[in-house]
Amino acid sequence: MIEMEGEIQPVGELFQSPDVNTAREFFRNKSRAMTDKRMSVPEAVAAFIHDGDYIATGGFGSVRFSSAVLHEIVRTHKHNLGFSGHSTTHDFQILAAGKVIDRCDIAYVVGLELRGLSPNGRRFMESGTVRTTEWSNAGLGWRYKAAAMGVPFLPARVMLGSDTLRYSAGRLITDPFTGQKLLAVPALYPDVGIIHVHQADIYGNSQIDGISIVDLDLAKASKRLIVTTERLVETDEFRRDPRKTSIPYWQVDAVCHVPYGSYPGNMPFEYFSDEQHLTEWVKAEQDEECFAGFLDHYIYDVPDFETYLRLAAGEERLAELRSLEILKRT
Amino acid sequence: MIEMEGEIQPVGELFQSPDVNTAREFFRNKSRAMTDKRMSVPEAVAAFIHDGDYIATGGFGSVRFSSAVLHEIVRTHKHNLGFSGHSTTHDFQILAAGKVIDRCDIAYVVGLELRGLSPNGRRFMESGTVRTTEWSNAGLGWRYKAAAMGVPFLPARVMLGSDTLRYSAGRLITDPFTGQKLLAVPALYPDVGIIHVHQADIYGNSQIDGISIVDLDLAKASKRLIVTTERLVETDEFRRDPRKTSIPYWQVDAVCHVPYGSYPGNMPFEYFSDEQHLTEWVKAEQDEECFAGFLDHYIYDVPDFETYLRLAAGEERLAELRSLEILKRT
Amino acid sequence: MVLTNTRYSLMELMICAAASQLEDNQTAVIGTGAPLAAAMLAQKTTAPNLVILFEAGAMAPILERLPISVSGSETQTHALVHGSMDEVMEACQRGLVDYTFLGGAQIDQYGNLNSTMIGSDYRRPKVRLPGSGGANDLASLCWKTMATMQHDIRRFVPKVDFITSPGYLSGPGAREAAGLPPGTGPYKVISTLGVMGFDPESKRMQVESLHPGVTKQDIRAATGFELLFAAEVMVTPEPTEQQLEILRTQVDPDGMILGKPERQKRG
Amino acid sequence: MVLTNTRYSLMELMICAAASQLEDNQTAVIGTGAPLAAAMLAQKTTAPNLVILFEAGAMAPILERLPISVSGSETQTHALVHGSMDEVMEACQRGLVDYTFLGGAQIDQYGNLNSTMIGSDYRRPKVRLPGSGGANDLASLCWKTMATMQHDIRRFVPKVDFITSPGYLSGPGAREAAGLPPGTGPYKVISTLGVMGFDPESKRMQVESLHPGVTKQDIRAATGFELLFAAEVMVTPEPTEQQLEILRTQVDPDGMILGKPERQKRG
Repeated sequence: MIEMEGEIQPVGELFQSPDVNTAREFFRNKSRAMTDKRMSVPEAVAAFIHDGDYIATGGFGSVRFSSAVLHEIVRTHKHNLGFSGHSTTHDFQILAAGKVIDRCDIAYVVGLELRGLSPNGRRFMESGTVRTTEWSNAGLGWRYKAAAMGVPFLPARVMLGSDTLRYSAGRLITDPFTGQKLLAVPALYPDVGIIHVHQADIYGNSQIDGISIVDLDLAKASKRLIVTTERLVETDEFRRDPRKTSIPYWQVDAVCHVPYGSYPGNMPFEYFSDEQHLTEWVKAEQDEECFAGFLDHYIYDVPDFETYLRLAAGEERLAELRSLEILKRT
Repeated sequence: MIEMEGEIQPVGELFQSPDVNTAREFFRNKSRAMTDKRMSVPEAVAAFIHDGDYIATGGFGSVRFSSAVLHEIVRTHKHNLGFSGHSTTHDFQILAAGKVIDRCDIAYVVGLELRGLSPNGRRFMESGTVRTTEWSNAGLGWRYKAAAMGVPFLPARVMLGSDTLRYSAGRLITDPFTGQKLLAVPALYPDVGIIHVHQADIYGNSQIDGISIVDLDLAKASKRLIVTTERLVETDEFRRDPRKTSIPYWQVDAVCHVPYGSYPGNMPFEYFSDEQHLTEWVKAEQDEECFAGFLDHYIYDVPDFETYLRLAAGEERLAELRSLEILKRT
Repeated sequence: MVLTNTRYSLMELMICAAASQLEDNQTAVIGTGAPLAAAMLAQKTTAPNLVILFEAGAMAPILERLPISVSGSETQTHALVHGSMDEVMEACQRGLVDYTFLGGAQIDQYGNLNSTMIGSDYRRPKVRLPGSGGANDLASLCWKTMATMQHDIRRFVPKVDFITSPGYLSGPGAREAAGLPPGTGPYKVISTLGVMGFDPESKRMQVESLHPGVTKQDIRAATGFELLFAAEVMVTPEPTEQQLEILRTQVDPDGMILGKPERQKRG
Repeated sequence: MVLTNTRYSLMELMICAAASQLEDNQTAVIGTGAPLAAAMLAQKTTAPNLVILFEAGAMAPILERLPISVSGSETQTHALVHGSMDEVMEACQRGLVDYTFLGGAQIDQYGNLNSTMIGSDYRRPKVRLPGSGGANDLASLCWKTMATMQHDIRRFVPKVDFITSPGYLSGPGAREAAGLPPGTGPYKVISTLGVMGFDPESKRMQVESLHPGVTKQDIRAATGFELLFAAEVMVTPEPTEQQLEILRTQVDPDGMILGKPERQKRG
């Protein structure tokens, strides 16, 4: 479409192709077989996340995010990953700590909501080593939705007139019915989606309790999907009450059983965030040397996420975090 | 957008404006107050459905549809209504019987799925008194979704190349990212949406069990929304388990308590369809005179839906229909 | 045409022929009637893990009773997802759905289907039919489209009065030119006379098998356009006793489908 | 500037000023921090039926604890809807949301907000900030946008380094020309020095009230652009004892917000 005089010309880089026909071919060949997809986090990361892949995390920064998978990505020194920075906070902190990404769609990174800014995240993003493109939360979320719907773009009324638009990879279009000026956001098909859930069966049917943020669209948009779950349950639980099926098995490639998989984040209905540990992170980030030691201690020198849990929290603290959780099941 | 050589030029009429700014002004002024919205079906129809309005029904023809409201529309001789014929069957039969509509967006009308065709529905649609525009189920459903999302259109890959497109009011557009040819379906904001649900509170918070078809988008797209419900429940039921909130109260204008409100249709988890009575309808439709008497007997000469229920079914038959229902609550 | 056996009805033969087209571990959006009976039969025999989807929103149910409506309670028993129509249609648009089964009042050599109106003027239809429903969507978006049809000269026509659902439109390349997803289109037509596929080059309808007792002359005479014939035209396999048993006792004990007119053709 | 009283902190004054802007029976998407404290205070005083929405998906909760994150458990207590971000953003786009509350590192006379980067070159930021998050969406789609800001010369600037979230852009008519929904835009700015609105004609920031002890000179000196002043500039109402009581004992007993630096300014 031709842009009008004086309109903003977005200059941002498009990191993933929005081509729907290529995506259709991929999904055509994705197995619909109901097979046992259980594996360990290291197995899942080795099998489905490759250097150069474009990844996306579910949840919302420090809430219902897949901590275990992100630690494993850093521990195994993945590199040149693309990342969808959709309302990320501690998840971005972990990836920035490992310097595993070299390009990033940004809606929200570096920030930690009420907890301030991530010093190391800032250093990393100010170093010039990461190519970035700007979006808004809704704009980036609707990119997942476009992919989930199988269309190359969705029209939206956000980002218009702003520098967020200027440094995005969106396009200005005109509504064919009313002439209304609109933003077109391109479909985003991540190579790998990473989502932490409350319950899942061995095939990948997954239940998310509470708000779903953008995870239902992300699960559909992702070419490969790694699910980590607090609990494993029988498939019959979903067939008895399909309202529990947030993600059907045919979208899922790996099911990893990881209790406390969102630690130190908040897992609604399960446990609250470990604010002390999150504060410890930010403190450690202030000095690069000190932070290197912090990372060795908690990630590089530990064999797995379970060990990190013991080191950072321990059973007593984890029990305390359960008692601090405010949402109770009825 | 300019159409290419040899492309189909849709000639269908657009019955409702897809203008998002006008719709925004309407929704800006729609009350968000949590007030008691209970009223009788006659009160709701009198208050919210006016001659000339464009209406849309939820459910799927003979499944979870708001029979009581449709009978009232016919009984009160509403006229010149516009109608969204989205996968309609018995609901369309009732409106066609009353000859209350003069324009219709058609995805599926006249047909009764496995039950064949409606003779009276055919006569009515072949009479030339109804202006029609063609769509597909997905195309028309996405028109609700566009309105629900607050955008004037959504891109889609259906209807392309067909006469369904030719007689639609869609527009052909080009994806600004990949050049892919697409169909743009215009937002559809019905003046009145009519939806039957399982449970609702007095404010309009509503619960739909089982599949939702297109009702969640329809509820958002409708300027005014009439909800009929099998049961009235406390608001606390929704606050205790928000998964039950299919429709939040601020979208609802009227709450009518109508047990068996989907009769003679099927209400999943409650009662099965009355196939005998539905067959009676089709039989009666075969002869116009006979059908006139049938309508007097069941609609025009009865004061309300409750009387129709007694005449057409009666307590014993209603109990039988409950026993015939296959979905049980767990 | 006449079937000379008394063991099974024509409808039963068609349902079994349709069932044999459905592979295990594939996804299929199915409408009510014979196609659904075929899908249920396939699930109970050759394709136990066939994932059945209904356009109204039910996904991966375990069917207990043959549904009257694609949205009814029977479509939702033990389903993994009680979803919405947009969810199912978007899964089709995303490329996740392998098969769909349609019907229609008319079909042409390119598999274009008409279920909208009979007549020459859209504004003045001789016969008003339901319209697309989900048919156009499924024929546009699913990878392989199949149709079951009564086979006669009024239904197999040179040109359909109205293209409700796209087949190969005007021929090779036409779907892609129209913007439809590449690699999709008509796959099989299971009629009352035989099973047709489509020639990979010309995209024209081609007879692959004739039902027992049906001759090329029979099917030519019942078709309003020039039919192609596969190098080797087979005889449609007859239903096995096991298939008939399951069909009659488990799939459609009430004869909702099997009890329809075609069954009278028996003997 | 200095507040001469010891009864309340500047933060408490700002929160009460913000709360007084929220009408009953209206909808508002609120972020964490002072705005949320204001919304909770309003709900417990003047606007019991204020419908609070969170961009991450919680709708109409009854808040028990001041949330740390807009997506956390605290945002979901007794909610009517445990929805999704797209649902909330689409409600905003549809025109259902009356208010939103934002913040930023920089603001200009037209209410344009910067929360993306400080510096002259986007590719080489002096300071990389979080980016839009939901701020651009809410500033684009909600009817009335409010902001709370630390008021100093580095934050109230002639030109923001980066327009993350649109105010009135370059002035009257610019939002509509850009395609943003008509009738939307900046409504109030509640800073550490006063409460600003926007002149209906020029769309420029205009002082409506100054906090107790603050002079026009103070606020001019702390602002990098020419401020307009309302015909009658009021003094920002001081918090009532009841407001302070509720704020300190019910809204933020742990001092998550009230305990932040501003509180030290007391006395």
